[in-house]
Amino acid sequence: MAKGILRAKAKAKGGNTVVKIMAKHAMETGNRKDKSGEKIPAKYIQTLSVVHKGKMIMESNMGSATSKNPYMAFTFVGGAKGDELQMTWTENTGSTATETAKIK
Amino acid sequence: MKKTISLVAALMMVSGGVAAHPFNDAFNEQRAMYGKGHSFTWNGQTYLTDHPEEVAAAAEANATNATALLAAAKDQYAQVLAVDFGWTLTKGLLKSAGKALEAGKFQDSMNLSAQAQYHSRMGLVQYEQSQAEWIMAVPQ
Amino acid sequence: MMNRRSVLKAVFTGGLVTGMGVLMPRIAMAAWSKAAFGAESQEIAMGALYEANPQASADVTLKAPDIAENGAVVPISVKSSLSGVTSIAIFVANNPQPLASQFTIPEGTLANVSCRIRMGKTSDVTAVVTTASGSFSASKEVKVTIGGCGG
Amino acid sequence: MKIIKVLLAGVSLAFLASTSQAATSGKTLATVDPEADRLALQSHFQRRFPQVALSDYVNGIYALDAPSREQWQDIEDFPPYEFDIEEGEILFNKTFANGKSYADCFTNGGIGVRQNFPRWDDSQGKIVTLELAINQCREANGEKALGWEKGKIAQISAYMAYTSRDNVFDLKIPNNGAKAAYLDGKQTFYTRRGQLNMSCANCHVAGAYIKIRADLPGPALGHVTHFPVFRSKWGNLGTLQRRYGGCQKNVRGVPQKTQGDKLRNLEFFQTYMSNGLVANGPGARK
Repeated sequence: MAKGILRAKAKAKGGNTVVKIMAKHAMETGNRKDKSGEKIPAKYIQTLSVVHKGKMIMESNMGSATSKNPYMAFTFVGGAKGDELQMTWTENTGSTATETAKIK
Repeated sequence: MKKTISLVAALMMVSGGVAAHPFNDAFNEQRAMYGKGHSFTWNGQTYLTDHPEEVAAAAEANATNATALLAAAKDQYAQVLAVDFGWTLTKGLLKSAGKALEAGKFQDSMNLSAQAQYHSRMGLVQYEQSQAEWIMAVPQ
Repeated sequence: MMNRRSVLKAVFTGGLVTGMGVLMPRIAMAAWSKAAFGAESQEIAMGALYEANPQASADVTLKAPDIAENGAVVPISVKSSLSGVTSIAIFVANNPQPLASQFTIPEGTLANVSCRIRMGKTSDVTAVVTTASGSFSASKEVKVTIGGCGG
Repeated sequence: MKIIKVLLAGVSLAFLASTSQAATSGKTLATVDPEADRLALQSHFQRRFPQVALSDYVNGIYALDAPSREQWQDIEDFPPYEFDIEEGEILFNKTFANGKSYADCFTNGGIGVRQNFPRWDDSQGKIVTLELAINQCREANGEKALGWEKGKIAQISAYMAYTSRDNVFDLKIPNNGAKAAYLDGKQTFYTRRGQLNMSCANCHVAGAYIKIRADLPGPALGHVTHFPVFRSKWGNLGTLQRRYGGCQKNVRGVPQKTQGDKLRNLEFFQTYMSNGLVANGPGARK
């Protein structure tokens, strides 16, 4: 179940929409070692994209310097209360997850 | 030259604190400046900056002494844990002391036991002292 | 403290949408570049993304703390008054892999993004804004300290 | 020459009370006055930081330090604990095998009750923290107790705290049993521990907003209102008692038992000190 892995707050104001998104993800860089000294394999979100009414409004590529539970905020022109945003992440492992949120 | 050894287990913990004990101040100052094994004069007498555990660890390094010292240190640690005032590094010191003893490194083991015992004794002093003094830190 | 209950409730009324990959328009997307994100120096990472070294510009504003509270989560904001911004990237020079994030800014999205980055130690943080006429940057040193209260 | 080896113990502990302002009464059950203690602590901080509003102390160090506050606000703008609140709500509403749920164990169905904890329980003759109440509820309904420090218990506690935001702490000391617990907690708070020989008060009363290496300790006033917290350092959510253990290890002391008498009493004392302030947990911390 994808629920609870991507969380968004989007608010329409003055013709623009402010979008804030957080993904629940450990973002293992591959640089860390576990207690036995073995490297923990890299597992992180590479790309997080946001689509509004079929149009890509933001795409973020992330590297190892992105914090755990990656967060981003941006503003796009347009968007109205009730509109749906579709957010999709893709991991370096190839797995993806999608979640939607409504603009308030 | 004969040395007179006078063991004074002076746990000076009268409320009013260390400030009331000029000898303790002098001892601490000398210990801090010169470490152990240093002699200094106070009120006309000559003293050493050693802790009792360090004197014990200066005994002949052999299995018997090292075993006894480790047992004493463990006992002291149990006492300080009983009043909930243990220090974090003590357990590791005891473990290392045990390993050194097994490896036949008696002097190392004795030094580590001495350090562990010192920690536990200080924890107990801290406990005793706190009973009287904690209230002094409360803002009025 | 603001009350977020109502927000929480409202946000997740939508369910799982499948087959998004098919629906997504593949336009103006900068593919995740291994050469850039895997680079172990900022120079190499920038070299993989930009034709020329970005020029420092007063039209790029980077907001970052002087001293990070915790290097694991450092809030960063970048905005620019330049027109026609197509991407914004953030670099942490002293990180093992300096490129932290790269945002593609399609038309209609403002050149104003915030994110949280991870910093291993004190470092210059550089924001690079790309437009049709080149790449422009702003830098700031962010100090990362090792705390006394590890807890 | 005659050398006398005097072996001296108990001398290395420095004595640093600020004698001019220190209390001398309030040490026994007969003289302890919790309300006077609370007001004294408030006035201590208000003298030191006259520009800071009393109600702002619920924000901890961020009430005092503007640069950290700015970063914290950026984080609180979309705090990492939101996933935990959501998870906590699901856990809270899940029924036990016997058909009952947490709501059956608490007044008002467990909603908006954070500010009443920890509380003196007469029948048990001890202080009950919110986490203890959660586990007692589980055990009373035939469920296994949860671990005390993180994970599910912290999430449930976070959800319950979240439903109690802006409710004012008003802990009661109804009898001598509660008073004794308060006094015990007070003693723990002001007692030096560990190899570094520091008390809670060293860092969080006298040492609040004073750099300890690279850290700025938060003030004791309002110290506990925002728990449980998501600490960036931990990378997850943890309870107050988890933090206590961390603090005690920081001063190189063997930590006291999680949810044991000592630490529950300490929590009671500390929360009592924050009476009059609002519950604002869960919180995000560095």
